[in-house]
Amino acid sequence: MSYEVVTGSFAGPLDVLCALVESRSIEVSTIRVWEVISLYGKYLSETERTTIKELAEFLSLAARLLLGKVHALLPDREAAVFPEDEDDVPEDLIRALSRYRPYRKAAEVFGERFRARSAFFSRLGADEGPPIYDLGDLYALSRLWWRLLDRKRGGAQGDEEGYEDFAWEGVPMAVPEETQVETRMQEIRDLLDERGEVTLEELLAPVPTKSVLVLCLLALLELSRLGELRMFQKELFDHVTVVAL
Amino acid sequence: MQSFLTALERTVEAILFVASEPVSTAELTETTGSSTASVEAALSSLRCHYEAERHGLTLLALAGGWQMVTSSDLEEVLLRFRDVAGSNRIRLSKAALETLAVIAYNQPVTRSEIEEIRGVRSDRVVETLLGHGLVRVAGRKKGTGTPLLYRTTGRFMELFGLDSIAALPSREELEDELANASETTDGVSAFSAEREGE
Amino acid sequence: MQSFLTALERTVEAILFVASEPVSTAELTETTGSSTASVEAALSSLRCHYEAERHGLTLLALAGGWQMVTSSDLEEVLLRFRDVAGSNRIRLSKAALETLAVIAYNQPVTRSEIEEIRGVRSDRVVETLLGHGLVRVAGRKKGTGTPLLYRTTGRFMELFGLDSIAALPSREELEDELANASETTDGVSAFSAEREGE
Repeated sequence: MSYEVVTGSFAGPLDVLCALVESRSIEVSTIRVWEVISLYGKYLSETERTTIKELAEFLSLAARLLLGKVHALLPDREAAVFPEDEDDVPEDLIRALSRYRPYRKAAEVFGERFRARSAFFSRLGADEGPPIYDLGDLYALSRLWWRLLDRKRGGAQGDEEGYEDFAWEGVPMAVPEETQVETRMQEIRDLLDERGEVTLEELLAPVPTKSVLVLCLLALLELSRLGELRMFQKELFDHVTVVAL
Repeated sequence: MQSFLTALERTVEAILFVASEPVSTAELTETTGSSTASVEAALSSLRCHYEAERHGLTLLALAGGWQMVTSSDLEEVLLRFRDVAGSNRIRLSKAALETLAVIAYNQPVTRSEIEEIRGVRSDRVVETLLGHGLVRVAGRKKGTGTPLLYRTTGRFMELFGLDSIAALPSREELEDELANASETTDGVSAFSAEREGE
Repeated sequence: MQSFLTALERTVEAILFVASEPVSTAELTETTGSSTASVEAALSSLRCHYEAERHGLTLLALAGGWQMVTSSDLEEVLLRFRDVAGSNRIRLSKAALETLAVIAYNQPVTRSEIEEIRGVRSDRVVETLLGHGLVRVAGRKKGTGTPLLYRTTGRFMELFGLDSIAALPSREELEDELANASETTDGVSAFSAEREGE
C-alpha cells in the first residue's frame, strides 16, 4: 500500500483566508469583503485547476461575509455601527479563524507524518483475501445493510460474491419488527379516529405480502389487548367489524 | 563474514519482504539495476546471514524465484500466534458483518429470513456471531417449524457504541452524501452553462 | 553486542513478519509465554540489530503495537517494484487532512461540529475518510437529533506513524507554535492581537 498527499489546493475558505493573511496581503482585523473577493478571485483565475467545488466554497464564504455586514448594519443591533468600520469583518469570522488555525497547523503536521510514514512499506501479500472489518465498525455494518437492501430491491444480478438474483417479495422491512407493528397500530388508530368503525376486510385488503398481513394482525391483536378497539361479527359469516373503544 | 549487509543485500531483503509472491532473479536485477551475478551473490549471502545469525526468517528458492519465509522450526509458535491474534482482535469477515447487519436491522429474525435477504446459506456465520456473543437466540417464531429467532446482544450494542437499536444509522444518514454530490453537480452545470453563455 | 539472535528475538521477528500489521506487546507475551520485560528487551534488541547490521527492515511502534516495515531510505527502489507500484494508493486531499485533524483532536465529534470548525460542509470528505477506514462511526451523541459521532481508527494511527493519539502534538503546542511564528511575521500577529482583544 502506498500513500500520497494531494497538495496545491486549499482545504476550504478559512484556509484561503489564513493563507491570504499570512502572505500579508490583508490584515484579518480589516478584512474587507471586496478585498477577499478580488484576492481570492485572482487566486482562482491563476490556478488552472480550479474546481467547481472551490468556487462554491468561495461563494459560501463571500455570502458569510456579506451576512456579517448585513447583521452589523441592522438598526436594532446594539453595537453601534461606526461609518469607518462598516466595511470590517464580522466578529464571528475572526473568532472562527482563530479557532480554525490550530487545525490548519495540525493538518500540515498530519501531512508531514503521512509522507514520512509512507516511506516505510509493510508486507503486501499477507493482508490479501476477503476484506475484514474491525468489530465495532458501525459504519461498515450499516453500509453493508443498506447496500444489501438496495441490491434486493433493485433485483440486482448476482455480484462477485455469487449472490443469486431473487424476488424481493416477502423480505422483511428494514426496520425492527416492533417498530413496524407500532407504525401499523398508529395507522389503525388514525383510521378509527377518522371513521370510528372499519371492517377487517378493509384493513387487510391492501396488503402486498404475507409479512405485512401478519404485521397487521399483530397490530390488531395488540390494540385489542390494550382495550383500544373491539372486533366482532354481527352474525355468522358476516364481515368482522373493528370499532374504537 | 562481514557483519553488516551491503546496499544490494538490504535492497533485496526489502523487496523480498514486501513481495506477495516469489520474485525471480530477473525481476530483482531489473528493480535494483544490478547484474544477475551480483543479485545471486546477494541472495546467497543474505541467506547465509540469516542462518549464521539465527534469524527467524529465511529465503527459499522456489520455482518462480525467491521468497522470504519464516524458519520452519517456528511453525508451532506461529500457529499459536494466529490463535492469540484471532481471539484478541475480533475481526469479522464481510459475510459475518453482513449477517450481523441483517439481524441488527430486522430483529427478531429467523435464519431463513436472513438467508432470503443475503441469498446465501448463513448457518455458519450465525454460529460465528453466536460464538462471539454478538447475537443470541430470542425464542421461536410462531408458525410452521417454529424456527429460532435471533437478536443482537448487549455486547453488540456496547461494541458498536449504541444506546438502543433504534440508534442504528438510517439510510439518509449514510447516503445523504450521494444526494448532496448530485445536487452539487446540478448546481455546477447551471453555473457553467451560465459562464458559457457570457 | 551478540552476533546472533536469541530464541525469543527470532520468534518475535517471525511473528512480526507474518502479522503484517502492528502486534501488541501483550499479544507477543501471550504467544511466546515470556514476560513483558523480556519481550520489550527482545523488540529493542531486534531493532538495534537491524540498524547495526544495516538491514533493509526495521520496527515501528504503531497504534499501540509493533510493526515490521522496510527502511525508509529504500522507498525509491521499492516504488519501482511491481507489488508496490501496483498497490492501491491512498490519496488524501488537504481538506481530508484538515478534517482528520479536527476529528483526531475532538473525538468523538459530530459532523456539524466538524463543519463549524472548518467553516465548510464536510459530508463528502467525512465519507471519504470513512471509506479509507481512517475514521469510524462511534455511536451517537445524546441530545437533540442524536447525530452520529466520529472517531479516528487504529488504521489512522498505523498510516500516520502514531503509536497513540497522545503522540500527536497537543492543541496547546500547535497554538504556541503559531504564536511563535507570529512574532516573526507581522501579518500573522493580526490574529493574536484580535484574540487578546476579545
